Amino acid sequence: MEHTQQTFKLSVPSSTMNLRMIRDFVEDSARRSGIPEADMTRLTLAVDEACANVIEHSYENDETREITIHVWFDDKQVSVDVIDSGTRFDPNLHKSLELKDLVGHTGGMGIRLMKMGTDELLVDVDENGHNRLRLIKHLVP
Amino acid sequence: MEHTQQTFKLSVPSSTMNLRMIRDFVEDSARRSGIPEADMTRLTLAVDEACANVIEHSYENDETREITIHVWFDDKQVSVDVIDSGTRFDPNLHKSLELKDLVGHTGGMGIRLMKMGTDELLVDVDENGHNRLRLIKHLVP
Amino acid sequence: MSKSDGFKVTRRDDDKVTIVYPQGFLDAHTAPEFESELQKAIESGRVQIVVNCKDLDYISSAGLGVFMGCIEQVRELGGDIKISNLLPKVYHVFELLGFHQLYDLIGTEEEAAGKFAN
Amino acid sequence: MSKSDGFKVTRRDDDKVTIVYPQGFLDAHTAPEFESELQKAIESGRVQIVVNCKDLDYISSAGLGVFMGCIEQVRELGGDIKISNLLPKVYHVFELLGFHQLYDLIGTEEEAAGKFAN
Ligand SMILES: Nc1ncnc2c1ncn2[C@@H]1O[C@H](COP(=O)(O)OP(=O)(O)O)[C@@H](O)[C@H]1O
Ligand SMILES: Nc1ncnc2c1ncn2[C@@H]1O[C@H](COP(=O)(O)OP(=O)(O)O)[C@@H](O)[C@H]1O
Repeated sequence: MEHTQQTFKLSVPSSTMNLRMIRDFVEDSARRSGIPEADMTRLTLAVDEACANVIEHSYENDETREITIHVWFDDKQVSVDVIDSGTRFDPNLHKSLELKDLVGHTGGMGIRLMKMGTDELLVDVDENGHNRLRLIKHLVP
Repeated sequence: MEHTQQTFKLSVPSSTMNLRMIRDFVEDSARRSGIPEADMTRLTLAVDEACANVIEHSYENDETREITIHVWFDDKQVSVDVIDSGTRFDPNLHKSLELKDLVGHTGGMGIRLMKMGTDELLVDVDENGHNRLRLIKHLVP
Repeated sequence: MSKSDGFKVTRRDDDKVTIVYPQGFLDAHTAPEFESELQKAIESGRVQIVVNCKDLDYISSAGLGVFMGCIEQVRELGGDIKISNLLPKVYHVFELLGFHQLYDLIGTEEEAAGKFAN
Repeated sequence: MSKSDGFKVTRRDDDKVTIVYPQGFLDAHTAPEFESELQKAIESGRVQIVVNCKDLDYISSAGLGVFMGCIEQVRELGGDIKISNLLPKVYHVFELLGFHQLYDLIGTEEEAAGKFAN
């Protein structure tokens, strides 16, 4: 297993059609870190939810916009950055409803899954002024 | 099928370990153009050969270097850019040997496959001063 | 199931029970297709529904939302949506969110269909 | 076959003929593994070789180079490498480069092995 830092980057048009490519990319690159399969599955789901929110809410389904994912890891953690230039949003400030209060609604579970699949969720602005959501999963030695 | 221009970008550490990810990426994005499956298979092989050459010859297997692939298309053609910052090289200036003269050698067929899988092979330098090899496949309407 | 899409849904109307088979990857892109198949069943009066997930490889919140969006309507019409044959990876997602508190998650299609017999 | 690797090679020594089975994706990353399996066979004196490609999903020039690199040695030792069961997509690559002029590309493993009987 490689323990030097490695970085993988993907940019795709902002369309739900590309979510599957994003998931494959995250899995293929995160797997190199030696992350346990179950953790990777949940991290990938968290990234899917983050990207779906960017596509639908930050970019309001404008497919001419671009969404960028960076996956990088060392021997301590796997980090996935989701970068967009749409509406700024901090999932940490959002309070998800309980499941029973979501009956009759088709949405409202994404941010909960993002939190469940990660150890840390950081929001900041990158060197180009773009929104950056960082999803972190620790590697247990 | 989408006929506005779409762009997909991937960057990975320069290692043959990542060739499979590169091929999957090229296939998943090029497929969106409506390119015939047989053309896509040959274009993907051409990109594999170009990337293997960058990894082995331009970067001499230094895995700390980065290789970048851009796939973009409109209704006329699919283009794949292979971008590196290693040794500059123009496959158009290389004369491949005949197969019978390669008996006993493990290499020497890559550039021939690059030419066979594409309609155009352009070499230039991108806006960051990096080597850019552009592999183009025309779409027949 | 086209390679770029990665999702397909089919449906079988048995005597009283309708079986829906989602296949592949159910995410924000493919959820509308799944939702419209369920809605078609409901609108034609088929409200005793088993969703057999034996070929469902992936689900995200958009797919789960399809279940949440129509369960109330189905139950008000005297029916139910029972979920069967979940693969372990997919079952895990249902469980994470507490779906087992709101839905019957059942081992096999036959067992799930049998629950409607009463 | 590990998910990150995508390649595996196995070998079976029959009476006179050795069958080699490459599986998955044979590219610049995995060619060394294939080459070392072939070399092991040759070094132990097994030079009547059939490479059964029924499970070979992909080949690039690095994989083709393995055949080119050892064919001379094998033939000088009185043996040959025959290639069988190529999937259409992979066959196409062999054909593009003219491999059918240098190698026997044969439908089935049995047919290929049979050619050594003479
Ligand atoms: N990237 C984003 N930009 C703007 N608003 C967002 C973003 N992500 C989430 N939201 C808001 O937070 C809400 C809850 O998000 P989530 O839990 O993922 O459920 P859903 O997206 O299914 O509604 C969304 O409905 C939306 O109003
Ligand atoms: N990107 C590159 N940078 C430097 N030299 C290269 C590059 N690509 C190819 N070459 C040179 O051209 C030769 C032929 O390349 P190719 O036909 O792909 O065969 P192979 O790489 O198997 O030797 C290589 O052996 C190498 O010397």
